[in-house]
Amino acid sequence: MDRGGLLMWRDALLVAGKDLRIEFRSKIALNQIAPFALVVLLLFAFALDPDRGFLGEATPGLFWITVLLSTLLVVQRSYAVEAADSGRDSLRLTGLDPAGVFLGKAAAVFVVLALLEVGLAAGVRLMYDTSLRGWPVLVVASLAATTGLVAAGTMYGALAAGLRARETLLPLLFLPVVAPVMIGGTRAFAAALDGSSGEGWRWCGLLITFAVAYVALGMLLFEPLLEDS
Amino acid sequence: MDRGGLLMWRDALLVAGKDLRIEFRSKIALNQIAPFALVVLLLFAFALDPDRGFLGEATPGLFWITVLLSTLLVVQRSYAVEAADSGRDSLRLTGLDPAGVFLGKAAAVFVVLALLEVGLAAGVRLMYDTSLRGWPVLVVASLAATTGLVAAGTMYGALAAGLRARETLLPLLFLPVVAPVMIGGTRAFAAALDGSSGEGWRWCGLLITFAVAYVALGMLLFEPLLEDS
Amino acid sequence: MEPVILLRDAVTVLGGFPALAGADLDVWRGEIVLVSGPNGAGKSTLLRLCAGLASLAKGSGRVLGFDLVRQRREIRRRVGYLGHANGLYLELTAEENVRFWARSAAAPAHDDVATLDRLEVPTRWRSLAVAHLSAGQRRRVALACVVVRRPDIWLLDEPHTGLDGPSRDLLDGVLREAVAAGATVLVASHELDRSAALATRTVRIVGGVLSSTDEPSDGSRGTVDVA
Amino acid sequence: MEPVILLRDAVTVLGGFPALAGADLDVWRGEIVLVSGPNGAGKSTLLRLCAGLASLAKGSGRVLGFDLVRQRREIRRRVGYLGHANGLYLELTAEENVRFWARSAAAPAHDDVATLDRLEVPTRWRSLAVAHLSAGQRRRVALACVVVRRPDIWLLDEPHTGLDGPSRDLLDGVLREAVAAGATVLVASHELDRSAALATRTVRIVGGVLSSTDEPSDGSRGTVDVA
Amino acid sequence: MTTSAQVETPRRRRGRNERLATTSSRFTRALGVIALLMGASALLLALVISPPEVTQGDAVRLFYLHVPLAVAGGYLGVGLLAVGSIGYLWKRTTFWDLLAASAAELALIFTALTLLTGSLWGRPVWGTYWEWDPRLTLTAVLFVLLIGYRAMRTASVDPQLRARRSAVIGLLAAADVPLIRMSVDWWRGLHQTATLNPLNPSLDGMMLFTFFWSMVSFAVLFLWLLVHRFRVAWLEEQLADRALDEAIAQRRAEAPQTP
Ligand code: HEM
Ligand SMILES: Nc1ncnc2c1ncn2[C@@H]1O[C@H](COP(=O)(O)OP(=O)(O)OP(=O)(O)O)[C@@H](O)[C@H]1O
Ligand SMILES: Nc1ncnc2c1ncn2[C@@H]1O[C@H](COP(=O)(O)OP(=O)(O)OP(=O)(O)O)[C@@H](O)[C@H]1O
Ligand SMILES: [Mg+2]
Ligand SMILES: [Mg+2]
Repeated sequence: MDRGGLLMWRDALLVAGKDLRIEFRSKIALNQIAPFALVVLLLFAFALDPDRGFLGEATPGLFWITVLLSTLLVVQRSYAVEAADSGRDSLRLTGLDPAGVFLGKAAAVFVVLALLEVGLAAGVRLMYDTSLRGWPVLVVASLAATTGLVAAGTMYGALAAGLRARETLLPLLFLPVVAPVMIGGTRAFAAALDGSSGEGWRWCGLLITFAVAYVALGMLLFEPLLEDS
Repeated sequence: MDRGGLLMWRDALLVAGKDLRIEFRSKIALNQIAPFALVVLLLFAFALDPDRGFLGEATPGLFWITVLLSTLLVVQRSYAVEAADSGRDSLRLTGLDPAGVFLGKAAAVFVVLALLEVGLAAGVRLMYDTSLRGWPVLVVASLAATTGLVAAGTMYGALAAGLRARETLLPLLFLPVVAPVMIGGTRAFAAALDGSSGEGWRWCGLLITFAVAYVALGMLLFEPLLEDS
Repeated sequence: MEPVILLRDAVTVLGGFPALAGADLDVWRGEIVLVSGPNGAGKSTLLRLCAGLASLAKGSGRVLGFDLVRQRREIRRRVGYLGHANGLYLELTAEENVRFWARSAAAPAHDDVATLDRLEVPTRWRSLAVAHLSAGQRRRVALACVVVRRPDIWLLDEPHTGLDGPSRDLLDGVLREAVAAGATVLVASHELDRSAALATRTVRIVGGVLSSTDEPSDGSRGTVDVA
Repeated sequence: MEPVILLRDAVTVLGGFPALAGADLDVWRGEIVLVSGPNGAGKSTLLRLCAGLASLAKGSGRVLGFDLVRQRREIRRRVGYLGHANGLYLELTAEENVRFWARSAAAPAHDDVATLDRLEVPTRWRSLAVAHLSAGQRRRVALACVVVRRPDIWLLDEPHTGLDGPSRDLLDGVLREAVAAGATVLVASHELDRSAALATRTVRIVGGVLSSTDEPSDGSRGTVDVA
Repeated sequence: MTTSAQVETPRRRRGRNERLATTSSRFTRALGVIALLMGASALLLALVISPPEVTQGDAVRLFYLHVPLAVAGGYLGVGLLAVGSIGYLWKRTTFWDLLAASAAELALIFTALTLLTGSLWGRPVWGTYWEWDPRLTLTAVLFVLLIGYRAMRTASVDPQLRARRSAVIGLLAAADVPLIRMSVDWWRGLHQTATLNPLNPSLDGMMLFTFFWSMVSFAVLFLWLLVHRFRVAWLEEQLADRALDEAIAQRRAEAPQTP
């Protein structure tokens, strides 16, 4: 256990380091995914414009839809990097600890996504003119929701990886599963912005449950995924 | 001109045939992109609390956002197929007429997307309980908007293809450009559903202009895109 | 009388690096020229340049009488290029891949089957998606895609890679036939024994520099009618 | 005394096709075995099976004393595999790629640099993203990633592909060293001259069938301590 | 690998396959007869015999189809999907994989029918095909989850890879269902209106009996179909096995005979 546990963390660090280094080199998230997220926000503004009234009310929902779509892109990228030259044999061959690989990949995605959310929040704040009241709920809900999204995304990314249809399979698998995050995040934000943080904390509870469940499942179930031929 | 024109149509047919054959083999659009579109519709329901009544009003906008995101996937797939083995040299090497290649790829995407829209419209009709009044406007607007989306998507897909970051570059390039389609489609639908088809036709005019412009631009500008090294 | 490939001080820049740093080359019709040189010398870049796939940063070049800067589409249509990657559509079968290339070159009907027969591609593979073929089998299908176009110039980048013995012999036979029918071949390879036996001339490229404006060794000068 | 690789009637199915249709193989410690056979014979599949990357549909197999069905992770950790593709991270530099593999195998610090030195990788490439290297240069980096792990078994699928002459000699030298230090090598190749000179034994696989439970030709039997 | 063994193996296999060449056995034939009889009687009761409801009229008849379909598909089907997935990850045998696959497929069909009957029912009763009620929403998400499961099963032909990945997806999806349930309950539960309870809580005797009878009938029907779907899958597996044996023999023939 001790040796295994230590190895797991070492491997997680190794994988996260590699992924973040690649991201740092290619700056894909910074240069492309972040602007993409902003563009999606803009599009929503166009789509829902007629009545300025409900754009403001719909802001939490739009924020989380945008985060969700960005998560898809970040996860896709995280596995595209693995498959670039050989269809994902490398990670399997290294013989790294599966739970460690899961944690490492998830951690790298988390870092990127968290930064993205900060930028997005700033954008929302400006574009939709929302005030950020009830920030403790906002912060806790964001952290929990992001953890859940990232854990689920990393799992489903691995599930779709290596298959020829991965670009389309990933969204199909991922999106319905994170419906609770979508609902929870939206409601927690809405409650916080409305000033009813009691309800906000209840939703945070749901988000934390989801996050814990998916991180645990990921650590348990990543092994058969890496084992694939 | 005669020889060139004939060649162009022959090449367009050849390319469209190839792409549709690949789609028919892999059935990606049917099995995965269509359900993806349905999921996105579902997510919007979560994001925009259906109780507050603006889900119904926002239906045209949601329909077009969903179509837009599906277009992204279909276009991505269309170029993923080209790059699978060699990073897009093949199409350039064939020496096919660039305008023909453009038309062929666009036609294949159009077929897939049109089928998808029919399914999506049925879903919207059921889930958001919208009645489909003013259908001539709806049909014309859909055809024009789809043509525009497809033409723009094919252009920008080619621009992003072959670059290492294509998955993330494409949305960034594509989404801002099709904002007019987004607005036009949304407004035309809203007008048609409100029964004010006069305004609907005006928006159709915009959509047709966009479509014609992008098809023309695509035919003209595809040559430098293909020639890229 | 112009050589089919004519490069003068050609420079090609890839990602800021002069992969080709000054190449002078004359290739005459009917030659089989072996391009040799260490890894990273610029062989692949040279072939891609001649195929109209890489661009000319400095110097000048003409292929089949067309300018390498302004008339690349004309060139591409007339050359057959096989790179390190195969460029096949993985979802399509071997037959469908070859047919696509045949049609795009407006080759006569049934040329596709004839080519597959010529390359002795077994029937079982022909109707198999290329994604399900082994490395050497794919290479053979990729070769068939080049052959079926009957190009005027063949640009082959390590064509023997992954092929088994009999397929290598077959390839050499096909190339000799093509040359006899008036084509020209440029082969990059590290398997010098085999390629040197096939080639009529060898040029060596090192550090992106190539200097060979020789005439063919046998003194007979192939020519091209400038279009 | 068990061979390091032991296959009995091994069948591997890829996409419904028995790529390996019954392989019997004993490889003893210290051997360099050349796997030859025509395209599509199942060489790559055999190597992937031994690396724990492809799965065993029928028959049985043990590698380094570990079961090929239940203990694939243990096997993967101890073998070095080089496939047709290189499996490098294109955005990372040569050095970073090698370091990643070194760390994942918990190799001693500075082994990465030592390996790059051993393979005579020029300094210019080391800090260049692999995406910017030529085919042969990438192959050499991929080899370095295998070497740095000091695997017990080396599974090399046409390792000479794309390498220039000096690099090929270098590779052969590295393999001989590894074997002298107690490793075992399985090489699939179509370049029979070069590989046969290197190999201590040749096995032939045709139509997915391989039958070679010979002992090493020199009579000396390498062994493995079963874990 | 003597010649006699090569001749014998296929023959023995053929014998076994002939025995398996039908998906029924005496037990399932009996079960089938019972299931069909029960189903027919349930339909008869539901569509003809039971009385129309006071406020809904004949629309109530959909009730006897809709709820049993939902329960059989949602609870039975997804439950078995989870069981099969866990079983596979634990034992790694085809049995569990095929159980999960069959259950998921039937659950998909039953869920689709639930959606269909529900929507058809909603039109006369609520005046709309769709309402963002928690239960409806859950059903819709479940439907998509099951489509995702199927997409994975068709995305790869490698049986082991497919089994492993589908098991993970099945397990994740099943684990997600309670979370979705919770979230959509809270989502709308906070603003719950009383409009969604059109059925009179006091069902009359005949209606109550019809309801329970069709509940049981549909559960039996589901299990019967499951047994057959499973056996079809099993036979397909056998067929693939046999095809594989043939393919192996054929491929071996490719190789020149070593002396
Ligand atoms: C698309 C529309 C509908 C869907 C997807 C749907 C789905 C479901 C599901 C999944 C269940 C079983 C849930 C459970 O017991 O926890 C159920 C039960 C039920 N549904 Fe529906 N339904 C729909 C429309 C309707 C309509 C229109 C009515 C009546 C007006 C209705 C009345 C009922 C009743 C009475 C039950 C049983 C209640 C219970 O046992 O708690 N449903 N439905
Ligand atoms: N996914 C697949 N589906 C069906 N058949 C496959 C698949 N992958 C490989 N094959 C078949 O398996 C056989 C063995 O392939 P393998 O790659 O092992 O051959 P090989 O001996 O390495 O050949 P080469 O010398 O060409 O590399 C080939 O005939 C190939 O057609
Ligand atoms: N995108 C790029 N950015 C920077 N340098 C590059 C790029 N692509 C290639 N190079 C460099 O260009 C040089 C020539 O590459 P090229 O592929 O032509 O070599 P080659 O002779 O074909 O080698 P090999 O025998 O290994 O195939 C190499 O040194 C390589 O590092
Ligand atoms: Mg090269
Ligand atoms: Mg091979």
